[in-house]
Order: sequence, then structure tokens, then C-alpha cells
Amino acid sequence: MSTIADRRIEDAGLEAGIARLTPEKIKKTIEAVLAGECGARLKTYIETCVRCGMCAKACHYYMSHKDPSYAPVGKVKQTMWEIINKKGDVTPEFIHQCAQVAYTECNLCRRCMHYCPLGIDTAYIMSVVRRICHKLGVTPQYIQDTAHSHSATMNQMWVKDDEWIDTLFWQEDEARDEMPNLRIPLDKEGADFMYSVIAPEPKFRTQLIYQAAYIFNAAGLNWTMPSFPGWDNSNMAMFTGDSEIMARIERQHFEAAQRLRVKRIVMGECGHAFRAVYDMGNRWLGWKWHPVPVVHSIEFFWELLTSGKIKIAQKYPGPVTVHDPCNTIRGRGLMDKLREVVNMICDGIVEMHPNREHNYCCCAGGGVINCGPPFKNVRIVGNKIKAEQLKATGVKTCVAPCHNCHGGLDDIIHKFDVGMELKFLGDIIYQCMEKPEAE
Amino acid sequence: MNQLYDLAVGPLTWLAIGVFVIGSLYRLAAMYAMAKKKDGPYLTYMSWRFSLRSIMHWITPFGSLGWKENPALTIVTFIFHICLILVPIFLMSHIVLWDQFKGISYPALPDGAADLMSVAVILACLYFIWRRVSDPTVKFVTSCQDWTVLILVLLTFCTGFLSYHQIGSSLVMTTLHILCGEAMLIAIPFTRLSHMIFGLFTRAYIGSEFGNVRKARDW
Amino acid sequence: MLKKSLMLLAVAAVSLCFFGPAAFSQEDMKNVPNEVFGAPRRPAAVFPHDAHNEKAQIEDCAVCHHGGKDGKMDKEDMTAGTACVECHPVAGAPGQTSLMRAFHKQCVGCHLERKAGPVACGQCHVNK
Amino acid sequence: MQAASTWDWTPGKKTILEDATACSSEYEWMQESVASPDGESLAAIVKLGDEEFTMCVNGEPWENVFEKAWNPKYSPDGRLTAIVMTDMAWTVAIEAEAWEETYDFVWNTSFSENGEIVAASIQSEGRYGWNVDGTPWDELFENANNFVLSKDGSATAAAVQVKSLAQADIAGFQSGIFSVAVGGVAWDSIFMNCWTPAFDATASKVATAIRTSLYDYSVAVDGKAWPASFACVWEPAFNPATGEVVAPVRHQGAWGMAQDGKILWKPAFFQCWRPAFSDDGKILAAIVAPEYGKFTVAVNGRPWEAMFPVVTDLVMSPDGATIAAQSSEDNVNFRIMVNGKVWNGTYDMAFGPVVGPGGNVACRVEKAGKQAILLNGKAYPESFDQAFDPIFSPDGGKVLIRGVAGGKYQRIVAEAGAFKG
Repeated sequence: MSTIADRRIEDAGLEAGIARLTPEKIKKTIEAVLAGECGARLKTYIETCVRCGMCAKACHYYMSHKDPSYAPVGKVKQTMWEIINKKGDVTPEFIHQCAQVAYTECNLCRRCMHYCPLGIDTAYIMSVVRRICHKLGVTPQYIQDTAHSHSATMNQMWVKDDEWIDTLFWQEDEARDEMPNLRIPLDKEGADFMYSVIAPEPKFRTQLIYQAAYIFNAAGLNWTMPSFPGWDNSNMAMFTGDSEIMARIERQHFEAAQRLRVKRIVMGECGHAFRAVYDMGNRWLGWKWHPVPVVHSIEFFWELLTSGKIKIAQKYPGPVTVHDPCNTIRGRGLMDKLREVVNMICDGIVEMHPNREHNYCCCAGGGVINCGPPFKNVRIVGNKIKAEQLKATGVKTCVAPCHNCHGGLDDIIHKFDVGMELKFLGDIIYQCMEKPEAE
Repeated sequence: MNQLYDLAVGPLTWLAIGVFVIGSLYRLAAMYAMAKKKDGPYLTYMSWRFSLRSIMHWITPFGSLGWKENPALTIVTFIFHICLILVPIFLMSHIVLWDQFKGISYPALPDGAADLMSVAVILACLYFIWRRVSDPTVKFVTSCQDWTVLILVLLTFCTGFLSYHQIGSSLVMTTLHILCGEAMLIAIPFTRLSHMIFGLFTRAYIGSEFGNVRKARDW
Repeated sequence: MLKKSLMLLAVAAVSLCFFGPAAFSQEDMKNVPNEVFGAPRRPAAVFPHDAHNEKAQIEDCAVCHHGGKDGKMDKEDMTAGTACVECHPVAGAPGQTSLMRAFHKQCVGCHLERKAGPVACGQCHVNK
Repeated sequence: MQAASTWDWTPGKKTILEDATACSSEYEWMQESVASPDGESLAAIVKLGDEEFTMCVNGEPWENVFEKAWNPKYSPDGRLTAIVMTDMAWTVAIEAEAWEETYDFVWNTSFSENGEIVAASIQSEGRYGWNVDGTPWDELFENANNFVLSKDGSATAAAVQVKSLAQADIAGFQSGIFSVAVGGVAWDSIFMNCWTPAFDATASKVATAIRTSLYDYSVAVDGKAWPASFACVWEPAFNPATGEVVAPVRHQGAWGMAQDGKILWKPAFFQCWRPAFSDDGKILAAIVAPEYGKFTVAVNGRPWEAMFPVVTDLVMSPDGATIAAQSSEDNVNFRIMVNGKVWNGTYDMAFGPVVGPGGNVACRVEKAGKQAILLNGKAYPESFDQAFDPIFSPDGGKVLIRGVAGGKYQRIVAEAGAFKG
């Protein structure tokens, strides 16, 4: 049996953060967060947890290591219980441990909620720990950098105002080689939907913008993208515990859609962005539901396929397996639509087990992959169970409609020699659809 | 001893029941007030339909992933809780006391059944103790309070069992039994046993979030 | 309290002169008779009538064998010879105290009051 | 939009274009059209051939053709602009004439209220700033965003990055790399973040929302931060009469309004943003949420009774007598609210109310795919496939309606009596 202290990892952000702390500052900050921002939820969760340990099997970290300190309740014990028991009288080194547990050993995937008879939301408790760490300035360097980027540019990757537009023009040009009359309509007031993406798309995965533009043009849709900040739907501030920046990003995103007078927001294949827009940002801003309907790509592709707006010329060969991203499955219940889409575009599905709401996490989400290289190995080794799950399907392709899941799964596929190819829905649809120009 | 018995069966009983009822009501009211003040937005997502849907799944043995994946614990937990609640309420000896002191009477469990159920609670407690000692995950998170409440339940049922079977001094055993039971009642609002008061609400809340907002199962 | 007890004693002493013979007719009694309950779930309560009364210094039958009317107990009214169940039916009804409750109140109530005698279940309902 | 009395205000309908998509040159495609403020012209970007884009105005293309063109906009004084690219260099074309200066990128075309000044954001060799009427800032910055042009167009500002930052240098960022540059000159003071700078009525002072540490938010005026800091702040605004600065602030989990660092509206709202003043500075309105999920408008701190899940597009007449906004539920059931009263109709979309002289309120709305113009809650009988926002005549008595119906682009001057719906 180990504890978090036995696996301390050096990170520039965490080290610099704790170096600035004093016991007084820690106590004051903790008290302020607990008294000012936490209420009955945290209190009942902490008090009524009967320490039964049933949640252990929910967590991929635990299932991979079989170490009690990785069990959800074990993580709470090493962080929040201690904080509350000691009334905030904890050391800077302890805060380092809290940060390491909360930011890098919990994906906030909420799988443990399927294990707790009392319905204790461990992901929420971990979020509170992150909030405290944020308030203490103890956050892993790389994810903090993305939060800074969000604050300064309203996107995750320091993409400047013009670079975004320029990238869209570039992808438009590229795609016109294939579909000469293709357009990425900027700022088209009153369009049926605004398409928003995460900043890694213009930065690294531009082919996804290309593909989306191609699919939307082929389907003859009335769509738009904003030329101004608000185009990025990702939100790492949500994961650092910086609620204020989290909300500022979401306000910008929703106001972009409102300014363009669109009917809906359609989001690319990203999970955490969906969580931020669908479930988190709106609440902090005071909107009970989202002011503009939010549709994830899974659901949107389902609409396009079932309405016949796009048709599949030839299904993607060979059966595939389907990875259920936590934020759109446990977070939005799109498991049936995901399967219907995959069945419409692929030669059948070999299910992983467990699946749907019970699926194991990719171990990248919740900001964990964004904490960067120092924590990469722990994250990969901590998801052996997922690699085994993938392997057991025996198929060569895994459909994962989420950026973070791609990152996490890609890593374990390499580490554990799973020999599997990862695909976005958009990849397959673009590849297999009937292409108007091809005729 | 008679005097202690008198105290236990008289004033202390009322004290225990009073603390349990008023304490529970107070804690519920205080928690609700706190929820309204500080978790107000979250309360607005509460839904009867999804609350009940979630509760129904979780009070069904093997009705959720957690139960399915922990079969032994599930069986023991359900037997434990059912017996723990039914025996004190429907045990003839307890009803007789209600009858004697308050003239309240209602049908009782057959003695044999009640005896068996008490044994089940005792065995369940022993299982829990074994788990807390031998399962590293549980051991890792077990604290003093977990032992206290577990021992309290075990002692209450052991002394009850011994009194019924008239092993040892009847008066001493019965008095001990009553005192333990009262301690347990008093502990409910102020220890982990408060999951008895709050459990349904935490379940209902997460059921509402999953059903109402996330459109997904939470079991 | 003392005054009341003295009064009671006086009444008991006077009563004894009149009703003494009837009281002594139960010399063989070892248990509270429980046949009337049909299938009793506990052994009959141990109750050596004479020894108990001697030890408890009860001489007035009416202390236990009380009478009553309209649901009100009447300690003046001596009812020895009348079966308890005649006034206290096995199944209690509104305004009537059930037989079991009557027994429990009678015995345990008195024991608690006097701080003497068995009070816990197993002390009277002794398993064979 | 500033209406001119020189425009044709004769009531009645005029069909400007029989075919709104007509163009005398053959084109591959035509993009979304824009209507001139006076309604006499309709323009759209057309693609004439490979790397040949231009504007087509009332069926006639500009003589100049560009490799790319985007963001067509009419200035308030009726000049048509577009951002265009030639030989990989970007600039702004105004009435077919491009600025001589070109840049690596141009975006965010902006106008003074009277339309005389045209400005745009520029990037040149990785440096950022404003260009006003063809003249760039003397100094450009490593990054600039949150661009703002004063109402009169005389001054420009933006949040600018004044220090370089190494990759993932979180300490560097937290020590501050942003400031506000006014007219290309950055303040001496540096903050972690600067957002939503705003000019005062005389275009001589700038206030901006700032973050001084990961958790301390405040407002800086001309580079000087308020002494007080808050849990969060939104966009500041100058009182046009007194020069005081207000900003929505978050304190102990609730939103209120602060003025020069002191609480003006007690923080009791779930949300508070978009502060707006009347010209005399006596009326301050903002969008607020008195309860979770229930939004409305608060005037001098007092919320209207009517509350809706979403409220946007707060506008106020200069005298402050008329305050309007629109509400919606799940992005449908749009309603218009004026001074706390809610108009009867509900719509699939509303495009923001417009307040005219005399306190009349007009709004473009959409229902079942058809757009219509409302005046004080009543609809003009004709509906359009595509309409543009209504414009009031200078006296406020008439409304200029512009729209495309049945393929025809029409210009209608409607008197108040014509709105019967």
C-alpha cells in the first residue's frame, strides 16, 4: 500500500506554488473556499460517506494499480477529509499532494457515481480540492499555462485573433481543391448553427476543420463560425479550478452565438468542452440551462445521417469498437445515438465491456492530459485496465468522438501494444460519405 | 441495577428518542437551509421523477453497477439494513414496552424470525469488521468513528440477543441492551449514521442531475 | 408520599380483617396463569403468590386485585376471586386495558415504583 | 445607425432590385448581402473566378477584383467597405478603393458613430495594433485584442501584450504581461489580464477590467487600478456626465455594481452585466439575474418584475427614458421588453431592439422563417425572407424597412400608423 506522498512528482507549477505558501495563507484560503463556496453538498458528502470502499472498482487508476490510495474514497481521504479534519491547518507539502491527486490522478469522469449507494459525487469533491489549490496558486504548470491562454486570448492555445481567421481561410482554400464551391461562412447572421471547436483544431488538427466544413457543405447546411473570440469552446480554466475565467470563456462563447443570432451551437468532437458549455459555465453565469441550445457532434451527425442530409457511400470496413467519452455519455446520455451513428457508418460494433455509462475513462480527461509531461507516465500506466478492455475487443479500429479521449487512448495503445487505430466520427464520415464532387 | 434499568427504560428512552427525532429534524432543516442559501442553483434541478427513479434502482439488490460489482457486500448490506430497521421496530419485546408504557400495540415479528434477523445483523457486523480489517481499500479509509458506530450496532444486537436468550444476568443484559440502543439513536444525527437521514437526499440529488440534466443513468 | 403510604397501609390493615381468608386461598400459585392467552409467546411469568406478598409486605388483596369502572381504576374495590381477564380482555379495547398490559403494568409498574423486584423481561419470563 | 434627413423619407415602398442576386458579371457564387443604411443599395461579395472576389452593389461589381474578400460592412455614412487581399497582403477597401497600406492580416472593421472614420485591427510581421483611416499605430505589439474605437472615432485602444512570454512560463504571465495601449501608446502599468477597455464620453480616458493576480479582479482607469479588488468584474463603463466609472463586480458570491471601487448596487444578483448610461448619467441600467436562472433589466439597481431565462441586447435612449431589451427561453420564444413591459408577441428569433427618437422602439423579428419589423409591439404587414434592422427617421416618426422578399430587394418608408399587426 502506498500513499500520494510515495509517488510525489516534481512539477514547476506545483513547486513554485507551494514555495509561496505559508500555513496562515493556506488556512485562510481553505476557510474562505469552504465557508464561501461550499455548502450542503460537500457537508453531506463528507459526513455520510460510510467508508465502504465500494467505489474503488469504479476507478481505472485503482483497477490498474489495485492500490487503495487510488480508490476514489482513498483520494478523498488523502485530500478533503484531511483538510476538513485539520480545519485547514495543513502544510504546503500537503497542498502539493492534494494538487497531485486532484489534478493528475482523478479525471473527474464520474464513473464512481455508479458505485456509490449514497450518490456521493467524488468528482465534485475533487473539483473543490482543485478550487482550493487554484486559490492557493498551486496548479500544474502546463494546465495553468492553458488557463492563462484562455484568459488572455479566450482560447486554449494562445491563438491570436487573426490566426484563427487565417486558419479558416487556409482550410477553406485547401478544401476548395476538393470541393471548389466550399465555404466556411464567417459571421453569418441568423445561420441555423454556429460551429465551435477547440483551439487545438486550428493549431494542430486543422484537418478536422477541413472535414467538418466539407461535411456541412456537402449537406448544404446553413452554418457559420465566428471570426471573433468565442469560437473556442474548450475550457481548461474549468479544470484548474479557476471558475471566474471558466465563466468568462463561456460567456464569450454563448455571446458569440447570440451575436450571430444562430439557432443552435454545434460543437466538434470534444468532451470536456461539452461539459463546460452544457453543464458548468452556464450555471456559474446564472443561466439555469444554456441560453443557446448546445448540440454535440455525435447528436448532430446522427441528425444528418438519419435525415439523409449525408449518405454513406460505403461503410467503413471491418467492425470497430466504440469508446464512450464520459462527458457526452455520463454527461449527456448520447450512448444510443453514438451507436446508431457508428452502425450507420461502420461495419458493425464489437462492444467493450463495460460500456455505455459504465465505460472506463480514457484517463486523459478532466485536464489530466493537459498537466503535461511530468504526469504522463502515471496517467498511461494508470489506465492499463482500459488497454486490456480495448485489446479484448480484438478489432483494429476504435471510434472515440472526443479529443481528450484520442490523446489518452493513443498513449495507452502505444504503451501496451494494443495495435488499434483511433478515429473520430468526422474522420469516418468524411472518408465514407457520398461525395458530390466525386461523381 | 433496577434504578439504572428504570432510568434507561424511562427518561433515557425519551431523551434518546427526543435527541434522535429532534436532532434529525434539526439537521435536516439546517441542511436544507444551508442548501437553499449556498447550493440554491443545484436545488433547482431536483426532480421527483428522477429522484425516485434513482432511489428505486439503488434500493433494489443488484439494481446498480456498484451493487453488481460488489456482490458479497451487497447481499450483506441489504440483509443488514433490512434487519437493522425491522427488528427494533417489530420485535415483540419492544412492542410490549410500547404497550406497557404507552398502550401502543401492533403486530410483532415471530420470535424465531426476529432471532434469526438479529443473528443476521450480528453476522453482518462481523463481516463488516472483517472487511475493515482485511480489505486494504476499506482499511485505508477506516477511522475511529467507523469502528465506534459499527461496535455500537454490534453491541446493541449482541446484548439484545443475549437478553432474549437469557444468557447472563437478565437485568444487566437488558439494561446494557437498552443503553446501547439509546446510544445508537442518539448517534444517528451526529455521526456517519446520519446517512440514514441524508442518504435519500444525496441519492435523489445525483439522480436528478443525471436524469434531468445529463439524461443518463446513475446506477 | 409518606402520608399516602400510611393511608394505604391503614386501609390494607382494615381490609385484611374482612378479606383475609380469600387471599390465602392461592397458596399453591407459582406463576401468573397464562392459559387464557391461548398460545403465549413467553413462558408464564414467575409469581410465587404468597412468598411474593410476604416479601413485598402486601396484605391487602386490592393492591393487586383492584376493581374499577369506566376505565378508571378503583383501589377500594376488592375483586379477588374474579378472573383478571373478565375486566381485562386479552385483546384490549378502547377504554379497557388489555390483559397483558394490565399484568405488565401491575408487576413492573409496582417494581419500578418500589425500586424492587424483577423488571427486565427475562427476569419473570424465565426460559425453562 | 444615424439616419440622415437627406435620405428619401417619402412614405411608401420602392423596389431597388428586382433580383437581389443579380450581378452584371457572371459569378460562381454570391455571399450574404448587406444593405446600405439609407436602404438604396444592396451589396454582397461575389466570386467571379479563381482567386477573384469583389463586391457586387445593386447588381454592379466593383471594378477592382481581389484574391480574397470578406467582412463586407456599410459605414454609418453609407460607404461600403470590405477586407480584401491582393498579392497575399491584406487591407481595407472602401468603395472599391483599397488603403495603400497593406498588412499580413486585417480584421474587425470599425466606424465612428458618424461613419467618417474607418478603422481596423491589423497584424504586420507578427505585430498587432489598430489602423485608422489607413494609418497604423506607431508602435505595434506582440499581441493585441479587445480592440475598441471611441464613439467619435478620434481614439483607439486595445489590450496589448507588452512583454514577451516564453512557452509555458506561468510565473512570467502571472507577473503581468498585458496593458492597454491608447492610440498605440501603452500604459506604464502592467496587469495579468486586461479586458473590455472603454472610452469615456470625451474619448480622453480609458477604463478597463483587469486581473492583477489569479484571483484579484479590478478596474483600471488610465492605467491606475482601483484600490479595491473583487472576486470578478465585467465590462466597465464611464458615466458620460460625471466621468465616474462603474463596473459589475462579484463580491461574496453575488454580483452588484461598483463605482470608482466602491459598491454602488449591493451585490445581491446572480448576475449583472452590460452597464449602460443615459447621456446625463442619471440613469444606469444593466442586465441582471435577481434569482438563479431568471434574468431581467435593473434600472438604477431596481430590477424589472418580468423575468426570463435569458435577457440580452439592452439598449437605452440617450435621455434614458426608454430602455429596451429582448428575452428568450431556450433560444426561442423571443420577446421584447420596453421599460419593464413585455410586448405581446413571441418570436423564433429577435435581432435586438432599436430605440428611436421620441422613445419609439422597433425590432426585427423572425417567425416560421419569415422576418418582420415591429414598431412598439405591432408588426409591419409585409414580411421578408431576409430583412435588415429597422432605422428611424431623424424625427423618429418613420421607420425605414429594408428587406428581400420573393427575390426582390425593397426599401420601405413606413409611418407609425402602418404597423398594424
